[in-house]
Amino acid sequence: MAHEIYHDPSNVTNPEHAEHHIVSPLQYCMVFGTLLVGTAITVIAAYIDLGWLNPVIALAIACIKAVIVILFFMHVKYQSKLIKMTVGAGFFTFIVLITMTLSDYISRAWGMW
Amino acid sequence: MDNVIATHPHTHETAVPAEHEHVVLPQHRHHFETEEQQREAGSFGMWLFLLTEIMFFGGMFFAYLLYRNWYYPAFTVASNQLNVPEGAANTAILITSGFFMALGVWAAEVRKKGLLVVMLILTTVFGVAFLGVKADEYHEKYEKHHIPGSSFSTAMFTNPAAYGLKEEPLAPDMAEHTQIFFFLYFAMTGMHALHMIIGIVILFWLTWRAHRGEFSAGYVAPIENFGLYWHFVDIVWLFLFPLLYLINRHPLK
Amino acid sequence: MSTSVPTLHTIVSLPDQSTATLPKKHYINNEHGLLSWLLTGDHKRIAMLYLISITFFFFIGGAFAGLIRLELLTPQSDLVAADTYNKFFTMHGIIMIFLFLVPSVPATLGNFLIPIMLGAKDLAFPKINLLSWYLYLIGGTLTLAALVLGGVDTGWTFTTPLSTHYLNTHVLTAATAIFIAGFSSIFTGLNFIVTIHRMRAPGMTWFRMPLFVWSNYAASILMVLGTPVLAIAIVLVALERLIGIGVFDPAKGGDPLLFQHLFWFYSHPAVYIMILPGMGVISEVISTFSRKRVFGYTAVAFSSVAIALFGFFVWAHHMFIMGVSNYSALVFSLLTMLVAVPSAIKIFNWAFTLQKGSITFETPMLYAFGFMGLFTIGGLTGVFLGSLGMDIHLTETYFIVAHFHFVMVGGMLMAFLAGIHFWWPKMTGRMYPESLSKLAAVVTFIGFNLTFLPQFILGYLGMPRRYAAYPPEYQVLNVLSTAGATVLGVGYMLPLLYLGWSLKYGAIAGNNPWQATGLEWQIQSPPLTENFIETPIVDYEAYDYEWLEKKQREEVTTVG
Amino acid sequence: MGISPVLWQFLVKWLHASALFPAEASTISPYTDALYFFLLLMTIVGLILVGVLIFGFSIRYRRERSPVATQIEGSTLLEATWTIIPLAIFLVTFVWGALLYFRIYDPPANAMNIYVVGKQWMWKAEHPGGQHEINALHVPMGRPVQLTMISQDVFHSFSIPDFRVKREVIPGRYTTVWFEATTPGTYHIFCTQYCGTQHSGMIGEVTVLSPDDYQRWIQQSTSGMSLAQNGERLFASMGCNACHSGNAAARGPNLAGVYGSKLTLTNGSQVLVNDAYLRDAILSPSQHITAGYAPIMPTYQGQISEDGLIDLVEYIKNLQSNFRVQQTLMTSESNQAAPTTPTEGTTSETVKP
Repeated sequence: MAHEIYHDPSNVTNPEHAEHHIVSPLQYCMVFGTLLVGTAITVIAAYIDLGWLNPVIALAIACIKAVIVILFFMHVKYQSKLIKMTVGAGFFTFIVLITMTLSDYISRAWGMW
Repeated sequence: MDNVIATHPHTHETAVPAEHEHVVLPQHRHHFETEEQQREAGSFGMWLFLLTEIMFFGGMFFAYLLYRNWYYPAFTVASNQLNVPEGAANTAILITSGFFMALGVWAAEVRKKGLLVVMLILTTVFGVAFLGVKADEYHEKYEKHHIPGSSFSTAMFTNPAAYGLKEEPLAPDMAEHTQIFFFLYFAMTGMHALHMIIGIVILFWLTWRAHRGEFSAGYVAPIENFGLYWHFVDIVWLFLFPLLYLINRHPLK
Repeated sequence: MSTSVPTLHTIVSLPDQSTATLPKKHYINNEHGLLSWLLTGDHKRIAMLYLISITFFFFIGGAFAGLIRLELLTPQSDLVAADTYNKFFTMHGIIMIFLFLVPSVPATLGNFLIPIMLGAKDLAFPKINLLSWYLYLIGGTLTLAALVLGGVDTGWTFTTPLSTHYLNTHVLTAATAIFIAGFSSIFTGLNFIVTIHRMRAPGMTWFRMPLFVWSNYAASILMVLGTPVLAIAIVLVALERLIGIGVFDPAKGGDPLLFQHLFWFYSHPAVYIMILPGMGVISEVISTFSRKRVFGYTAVAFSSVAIALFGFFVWAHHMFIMGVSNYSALVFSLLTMLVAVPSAIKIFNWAFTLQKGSITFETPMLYAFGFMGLFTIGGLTGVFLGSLGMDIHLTETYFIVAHFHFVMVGGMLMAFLAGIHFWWPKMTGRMYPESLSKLAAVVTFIGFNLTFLPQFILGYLGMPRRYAAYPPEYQVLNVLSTAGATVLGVGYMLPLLYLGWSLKYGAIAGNNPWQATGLEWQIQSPPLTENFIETPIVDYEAYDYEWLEKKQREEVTTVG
Repeated sequence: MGISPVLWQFLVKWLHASALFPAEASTISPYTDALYFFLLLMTIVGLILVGVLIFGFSIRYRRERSPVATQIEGSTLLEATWTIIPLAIFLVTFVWGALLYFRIYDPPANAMNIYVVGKQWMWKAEHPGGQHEINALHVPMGRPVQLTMISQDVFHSFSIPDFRVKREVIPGRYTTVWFEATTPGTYHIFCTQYCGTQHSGMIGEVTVLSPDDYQRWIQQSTSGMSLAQNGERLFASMGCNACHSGNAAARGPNLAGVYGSKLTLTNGSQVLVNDAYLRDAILSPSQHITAGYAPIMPTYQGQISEDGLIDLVEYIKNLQSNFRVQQTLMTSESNQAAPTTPTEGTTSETVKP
């Protein structure tokens, strides 16, 4: 019997495990400020006619805000690789749904079929 | 029998904060080896649940993307009927609510019971405020006959001048498609609001438990996991707001 | 421990029946009373609850299959009217897919075994596990309610705009049932993934996990990521029906194909949810009865994950003739060809596991052989349907019916029965009657082929599926198929009877009747409530029969 | 021996009447069957291979002969073999299947067109000459026939197994399928997409006639009005000619000769005018405004049946000059609802009344 193995390394340590990190209130305040500023910018930008850039900017700001929330409010920055991959997998599948379905709708216009 | 089994010493090899040592929490479920394992399992489970939420909203986001491309003129004018100031205010309110939730998680982690309760109450208050503004917006849609169904009216889009709008009138067939926009608006914001309502109910329960001091002795998993849920609901709104309210204000010609 | 010397043609080694008893304390007699079952958190008890409810729904679904086959005995719709027939096949589909196939192996065998195989005391979230059984029950009850109230006739695919605007049956009830049953499956998958990541015993590395765990892991990923898309599609159908929102209604500018996309985004991966856990069972059974490590363990493990990944990229092959763009059809057809490869890898790896083994032919092995043959046919006929030009002629005919029954019934149900027989001694502590069960396996195999092989020919002839009446020249093959279904019915009734009998009269099985290597076989049968007396430490690879022999030798010398 | 002669005769007749393989009655059939036999061969070889492995190993390595197993980890070479060979076969199947797909769904340019409307639960075929058939279709042998199909309610699927063709019939959108029948006779038409209660009753027969018989049939079964003539009436009675008069100052674009041309729309995109475009332009005109025209056309969604739309499409398809448009405009202005007996051929499809 191998008594020397007490813990499966992959079970209790990396890459599925991360130290419990406490994010400081100061950091939360900074994130909060950034999010409010982002909201203000996105609203202002919407009232300026930038042509095709309007939706791009609006969605880019939304993405940045979402990433900030995920990283700090949801602590993913301090989480294990496993959690990071899980988050990634979710968005990956979402993109598969969008792009693969869209491939049908876009290419329907290419031919008369 | 059972000679695969060997004693497994419960050593905490990982650096657990000092005050966690030697305290077996009453909430520790004994099928977990360590509290650390329990906590990580809980948050991993929560994340997996959020993945299902991404895919759930994903179906509606795709429908929005598709029909916006198909019926672009209808979507732009219909979108301009949404109340941007209220939407922007709601975004700020929701971010504030999320901010207090994050502080609540911190308060639980550093074991400040009173602060935690206050933060949870603030989170709830702002969540309810969001729903209040949302209700006002829904009411506005009701008055404008923009709720899909039998009372839906395209008059505002076929004859904008009569309503004091500067937009070009839509052809009747295109104006009919504004109904799809409003349906998606109600489906997406409604589904979001439903998540908020569920969240607020859970918040009441958590506040009560926090008040009893359940989360002030190192057991913070419910607060953390609920925080994940609440922030996820925020994120959905962060996308709904620009998609529904903002990106259609300057239609391409 | 095991006293009887095993003969050469079997590896079964049971304790001396004159002295053997069941263990004094185990998960079944740990607590008493109905409430101790209904409020249990024990994964093994929940597995048994699932087993009972799934069997119940299987036989209801099977009864509908019987009625369908009976109606098709004659070309006219004379046994039942067309609308009743439509309700029959809809009920058969909904029950078999959402209430039997999707939860079958994961919720019963997976629930029972995954924590034990990992060396854990329970699943990560026992309460959520119980919740998912209740959700399953609510979904099942609503399905039965839809049935009792007058039935539903959309077909299990809920094709819009038929389901939204043209049918006057209990579509909403059935849709709610599927929505709720879907969440049951999400929670099961979520529980498995967390358990597999977080609850492994010391030494249980990823590549020491039994392949059964790998395949359930892959299926769980599909459950978690796919099912919510079905949920939203169903919600939109319900809203369309209730308030006529027009998202799927071409008259209002909606696109009925959008529903197809959302529906198949789940329902194609769903077939992998159904088959993958069965593949896991086959890996365990083949290895145990040939006394050999599974040939190319890593390839088999990764092919499960590959199927789960590719499974998300091929859904539109259900829509080749439904009006997707031709370019899209090309891409989806190509990807479909790729997803067929991991299944081929598995079949050959299992076949070569037999090479240089020491093979015996107990019941689970017979079912596993049946699985391999039938799944080969089912898989290869899938290539017919993935091939664009061939699909035009074959889709929506009995060919496709035969194809998915070969995969789902010939594959999954065979695997389910293999698994039930294989782990029956572990779950109940008693053996089933061997010769009777071998007979059942053979009867099932013969009945199955007689039922579904004629349907391939019918399909190529062009007989459409979901027809209550058909042109008379198709009758001979339909009669054959119905005759086969009768045999098949006997094949499914037999296990119900003798497994029930064995609960009281079966031989005492002992810890490890098959001399298998999995952690679950190293503990008592039936297991204790928390599975292990002390947390096991795993220091051997999966399917290490030499380790097992060494261990048994040591045991003998210690006892001696 | 014990079997009664009557029963025996019945059995023989019954088995004799049963089908095992569908007739090859179109030019596509041999191509489909070739791929089918290739795939069948693949399946049988695969099954035999797996069977031989299982039975061979089971006999050779059964416990009686091989009491102790030899542990083998795996073999990268072998595993690569059974990854690459199936992959290669599947890719061949993909290419072959794709070629067949385009052969089946790409109609030849000279195909004659017949419209098919699917509705719960019948097939309605409309020949350009005005012949209408319910659950039946008469086609000539040796001539490519294209079906332009649409559903009036739910998804249907038009299938002729003996021709190996099938295509979903979709509400709100034209789909096409084509075939060239090779053998006279009658063959089944099935609806293969589940479409409600009488789904299994939505069957019909396609009759393949020799060219002479077909001509005879065409002449005997006309209703007197071609689709285009029906369309012309509809065009006038819906008031389409008020705007689409072909005058230089008309509010709507000139429709003569528009079919098959490339139009530039107000949003700058170029479109090919085909059946689908014409139908969409009638139902949702605002998305199909020809460049230079104001979006004033009302929608006809819900006001014209699919049959009526087919008439209009067929009318515009065959509209070569605006002479009769203006004629009917004048007659309708003089309070006559529809034109009287059609005069000499401005519509290309003329049928003897």
